[in-house]
Amino acid sequence: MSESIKALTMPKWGLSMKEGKVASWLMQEGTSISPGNEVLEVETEKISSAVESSEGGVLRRIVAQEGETLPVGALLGVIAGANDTSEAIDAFVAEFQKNYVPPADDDHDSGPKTQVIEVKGRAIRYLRQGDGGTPLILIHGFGGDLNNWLFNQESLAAKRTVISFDLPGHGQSSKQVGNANFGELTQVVYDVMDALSVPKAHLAGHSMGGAIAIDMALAHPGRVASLTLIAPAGLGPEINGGYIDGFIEATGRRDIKPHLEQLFANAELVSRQMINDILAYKRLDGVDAALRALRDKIFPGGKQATVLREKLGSLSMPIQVIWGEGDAIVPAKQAQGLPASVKVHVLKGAGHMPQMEAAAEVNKLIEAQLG
Amino acid sequence: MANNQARGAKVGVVANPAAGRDIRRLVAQASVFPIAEKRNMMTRAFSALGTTGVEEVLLMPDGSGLSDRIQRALKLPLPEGQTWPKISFIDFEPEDSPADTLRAVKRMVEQGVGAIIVLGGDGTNRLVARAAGNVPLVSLSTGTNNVFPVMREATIAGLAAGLVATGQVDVAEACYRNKLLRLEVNGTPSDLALVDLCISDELFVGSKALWRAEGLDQLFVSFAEADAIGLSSIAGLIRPVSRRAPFGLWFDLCAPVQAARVVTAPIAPGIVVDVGIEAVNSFALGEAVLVRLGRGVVALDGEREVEFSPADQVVVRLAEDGPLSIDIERTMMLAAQHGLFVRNTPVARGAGVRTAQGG
Amino acid sequence: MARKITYQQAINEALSQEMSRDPRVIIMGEDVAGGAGTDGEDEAWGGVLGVTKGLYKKFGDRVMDTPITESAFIGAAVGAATAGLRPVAELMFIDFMGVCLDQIFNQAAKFRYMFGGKAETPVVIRTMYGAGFRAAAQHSQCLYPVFTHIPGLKVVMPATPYDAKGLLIQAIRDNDPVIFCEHKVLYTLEGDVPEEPYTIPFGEASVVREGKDVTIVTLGRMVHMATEAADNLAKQGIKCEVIDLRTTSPMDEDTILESVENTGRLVVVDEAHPRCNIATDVSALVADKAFDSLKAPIKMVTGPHVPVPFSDVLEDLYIPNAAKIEAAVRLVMGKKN
Amino acid sequence: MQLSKADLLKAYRMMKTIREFEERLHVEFATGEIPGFVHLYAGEEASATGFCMHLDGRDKIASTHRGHGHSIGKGCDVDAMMAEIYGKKSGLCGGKGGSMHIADLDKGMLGANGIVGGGPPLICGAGLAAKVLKTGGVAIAFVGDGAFNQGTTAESLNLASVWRLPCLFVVENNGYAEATSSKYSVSCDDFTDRAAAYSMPGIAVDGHDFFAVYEAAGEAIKRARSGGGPSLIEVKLNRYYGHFEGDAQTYRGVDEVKNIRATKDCLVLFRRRVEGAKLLDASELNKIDADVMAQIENAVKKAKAAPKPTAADLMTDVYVSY
Repeated sequence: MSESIKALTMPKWGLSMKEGKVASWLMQEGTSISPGNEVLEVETEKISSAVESSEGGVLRRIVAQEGETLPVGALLGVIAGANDTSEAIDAFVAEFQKNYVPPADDDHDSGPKTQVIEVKGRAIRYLRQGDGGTPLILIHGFGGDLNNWLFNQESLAAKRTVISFDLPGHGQSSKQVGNANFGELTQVVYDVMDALSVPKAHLAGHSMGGAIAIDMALAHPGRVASLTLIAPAGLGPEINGGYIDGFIEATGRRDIKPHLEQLFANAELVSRQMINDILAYKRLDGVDAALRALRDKIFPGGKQATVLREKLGSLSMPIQVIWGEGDAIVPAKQAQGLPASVKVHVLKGAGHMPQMEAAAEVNKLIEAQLG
Repeated sequence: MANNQARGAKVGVVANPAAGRDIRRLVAQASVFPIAEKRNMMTRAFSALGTTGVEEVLLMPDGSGLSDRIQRALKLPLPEGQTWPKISFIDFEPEDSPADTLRAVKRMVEQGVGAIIVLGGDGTNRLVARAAGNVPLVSLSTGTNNVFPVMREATIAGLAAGLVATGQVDVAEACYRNKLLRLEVNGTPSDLALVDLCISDELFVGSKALWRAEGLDQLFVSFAEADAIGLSSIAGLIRPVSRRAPFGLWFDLCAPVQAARVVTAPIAPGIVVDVGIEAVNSFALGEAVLVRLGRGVVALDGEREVEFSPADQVVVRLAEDGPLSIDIERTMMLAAQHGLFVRNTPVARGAGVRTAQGG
Repeated sequence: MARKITYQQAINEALSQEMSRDPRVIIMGEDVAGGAGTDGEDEAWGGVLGVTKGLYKKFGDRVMDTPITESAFIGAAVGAATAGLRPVAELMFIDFMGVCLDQIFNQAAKFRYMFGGKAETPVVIRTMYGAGFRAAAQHSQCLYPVFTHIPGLKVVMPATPYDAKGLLIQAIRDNDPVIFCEHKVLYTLEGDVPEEPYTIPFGEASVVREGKDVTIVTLGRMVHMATEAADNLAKQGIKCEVIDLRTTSPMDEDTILESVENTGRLVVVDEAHPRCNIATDVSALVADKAFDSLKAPIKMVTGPHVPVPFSDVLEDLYIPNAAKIEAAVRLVMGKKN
Repeated sequence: MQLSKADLLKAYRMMKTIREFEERLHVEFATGEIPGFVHLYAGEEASATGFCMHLDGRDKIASTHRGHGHSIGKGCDVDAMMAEIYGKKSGLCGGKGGSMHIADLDKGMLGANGIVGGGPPLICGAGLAAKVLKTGGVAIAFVGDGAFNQGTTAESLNLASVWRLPCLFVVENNGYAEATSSKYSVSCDDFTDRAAAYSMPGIAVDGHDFFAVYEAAGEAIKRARSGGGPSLIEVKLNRYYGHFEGDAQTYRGVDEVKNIRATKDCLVLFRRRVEGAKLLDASELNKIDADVMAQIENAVKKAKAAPKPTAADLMTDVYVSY
């Protein structure tokens, strides 16, 4: 069997994904593909996204038809050399299907699992994937959790250890937020690094997590190898206070949906499952108080209380800023006028969640910075 | 048993449905005497009375269900082998108050009953005594503080009452006369007690029973038994006096802390307390003692009955003209001596003993 | 941390967490401790099916075995709720409502209105319902429509472990009387449940599955039957939207109407007897408020108008199942204009 | 038993207020202005007063359809009660309850009750709450001779005894369950016989005599407060009016009520006792009479003038939140 024949399979985005639906093929059979090209769109309960090819070659065979729902790992298409015979490809498909076993319904024993560590009296949930290199730590934003990185972590973990975790008051970590300011949250990053024996890490922070990453780099520059700031807070006073308040006050599906739609350039990405997950989070004891405390300290009166913009220039590690052009939460114009040492990437067609809406591009930019 | 003297003999039965229902069940776990048992006692007595040849039993009506039970029992066939006298209710509308008892006993006396069976406690007997005159009583205990009535099987009590009522046993031989404590307020006879009369500084009659040692001021007893329950036990444990002794006792009481002598006495069921004794006095028949307290209540046989104020002059007198009581033991002894329950039969006289084959 | 536990464990955990949080929360019922006053106290039953197991050991006297005296202890729970406690009373089987209904519908339900809005009666009555245990006519009924009928009561019907925990915590914190109905067949069902306490508001239906062709409104155990039917139908190209009402009072009318406006077709699945049940109620709602959206007549899939039978063959016939639901869906699809 | 002068005045005022409230309702009901039906407590005042005099804010009571006396005893506002009976918005329950559902939970009055036997289970719960929360409170279920035969009462006696609750079960036996005699309908020979079956003390007390009720109530309440458990008290009394207003009472003797009023009236007996013993002057009692008359007159006037609820009130007060 030719080594040039490769399978394109249903990806696993996040821990809970079991299956995906083929929404549309972005390329036709016979198209030449480079690694990283987006080949098709897949919808999951949580979100839709493009599937990138990690291989180069020709899209020789489309196996999964549009509208079909398939389990993780199922064969979607075949990428091969232009010279591989149709028979060889037929044989490859037959062989794949013969050996393919869909993941068991109860997949608790397989794949990466989140873990919990106790950090100064708080339980912190984290997910460690990959191995080696200087680790990359992913810091989510206000109201988010480690699942915000579901399109990024696995891909980035191919070359290094990648750790995502839930900030206090978020996800499945303890809901006590203490002083609820950057000092408190930065200390948590520091403590998590200690607890996981990470002396130095690349930090990627989204939104409020971006500001935490900057604060960490300012406080402990020796432990930060680089910064990737995605739609970060901390670079200007403006923020969409209506979104913050709406997110906190909303109690049901109907009232939270319009707020969540502001996160994305494409509002249709807000699926029912995403709404349900956020509501389930918000309904945990302690979350409401935590969110309000953070809002009152970090975003009081619909403004950002702390602007670290001027201090970026003092940092010596590589810094890049990635912003969605259509960000309705933290305006992309805050990306302008930053010190020359800071690389700025404003992505078209993305809103406040570029790591989800433009995952391939964001992953590429992070890879590039981390080298 | 055969008798020819029973023609027209009547016996009264007074059963107090309220006896054994007072507050002492709440404060001292006093015994509960179910009405069903009172009814059963009555019917056992009826059977015994029938045996002795009593022709009619007069009953007190009541509004608490006891007479209803009897009425219902009368509609049923009698237990095999029993012959009851005619059972009549004295005809008046009961008020469900002590007045019912007085009224019923008065009517029984008027109708010539030869004996009255009383089912109740000291309180019930006290009421009966007020109206019974010279009609002898058989007093069976169903109350709370029972000193005057006795615990006896109702069948035997019925036999004794029947023997006296029908004249088969002589009243003079079978009975004894009780002493009595008479209460006079402002020179007028007010009420009486059979066993004990106690003065307390409580202001109100309230729920009647007197079970608190606090505030007891004076105690008068017509007799005092060492094994009695109730206020008379205070006297009985210091100086017992028999029912038939020609004197009684009276005491000045005080708080135990102020007393030179303290007696621990069962003043109510389940309540054994210290009572301070200030003075013990012999109480002669006919003697009158002026109550020393200005405002308080008088408890007759353990029940608060009379409130008095400083304007009232309260006097207690020991009298010898109390009710007649039938001495059950003596009555039955006399019946045995006279062979009243034994007769010879024709079979025994001549025909010989039946053989097994003949049976 | 979310992890998989059973429906029964989820209920137990909700009770335990709320009792830890609030000393006013007490539990009472027949054998909820189960073994109080015996030598085996520590290994107490914890309810006839073990739902409250371990709580007696943990909370002692706050888990109170009652005599078999539904009128008195359900009433006592109601009275205690007016006097400062937050009792969770267990009415072992919903079928036993007959011996304590007065205390629920004439007392608890009406206090607030009768007393001019001044009474709060934060009592929860947990009760087991439903067929499937071969428990016959007096231990298998779905009588929640009776409670749903009564103003002043809230009626909760969790279908999953996640909902069971969140809705029970909500019920305990709620200041109105709540009838919390647990399907006995679901006790062993596993599902993801966060370890932390959390709530689910009443009157919010859960859209278990999205679809554009037919709306299936259902509740309780039937949610799983309907989902199974929807899975099968999806393979035939029929996309069902499955709505789990979660609470029948209050009822999430908006979600039902929104869905029917999208699909134009309605199948209502209710395990209860067909007269005056939740299926008729939902059907009437849609007929009243969304008639113009309907492309086909409404179909109801319910238990029949007979008592729940004992023999397995008969009971299986009695209970609505996926096949009956699929048939109903195909029927409404066949009437497509 | 000792009662201060203030206690005696308070007791008399309470009994008199109940009496005047009921007598006035009897008159006003006949005019047709009062909707629905009312069950009057006149004649039974010594019972409610004898118990309620011992109660404070920790304590709870549950009443019956004949609940005005208990409500006044437990401190419900008389004006608001009267307005409620007239179906007015200013009523104690906003005009949504009426005579049979007067309640004031803030005062520990868990409600008159339209269901015969509705109260005892609730009182078990109120007693349980007092026990669990260690408030030292007691809970009293007032029931009539009719409710005494309800399963709820029997079950509650058992539960209260099993759990040793600080509860009292007060059976106000006025001889009639509606029109049926308790002699017919109560199978045991004596009400208190049932107490023994539930391992609690049962006593009977003369409900015409405030002092008798007061003392028995005090002992039972003291026992309950100190952890001694429940008790059953039969209060033998009479009602002056029918089961409800308009009841011709054909089932009662010709002069039955007349005789009772003449010989056993609890207010008359009270006055005779305290005046006779020179504990209170007639003038002091007469003043209370006059005060109460004015108070009730004022309550009726205000109730009649008060506005009715509006359409907006129909849908409110069903749930705390829905």
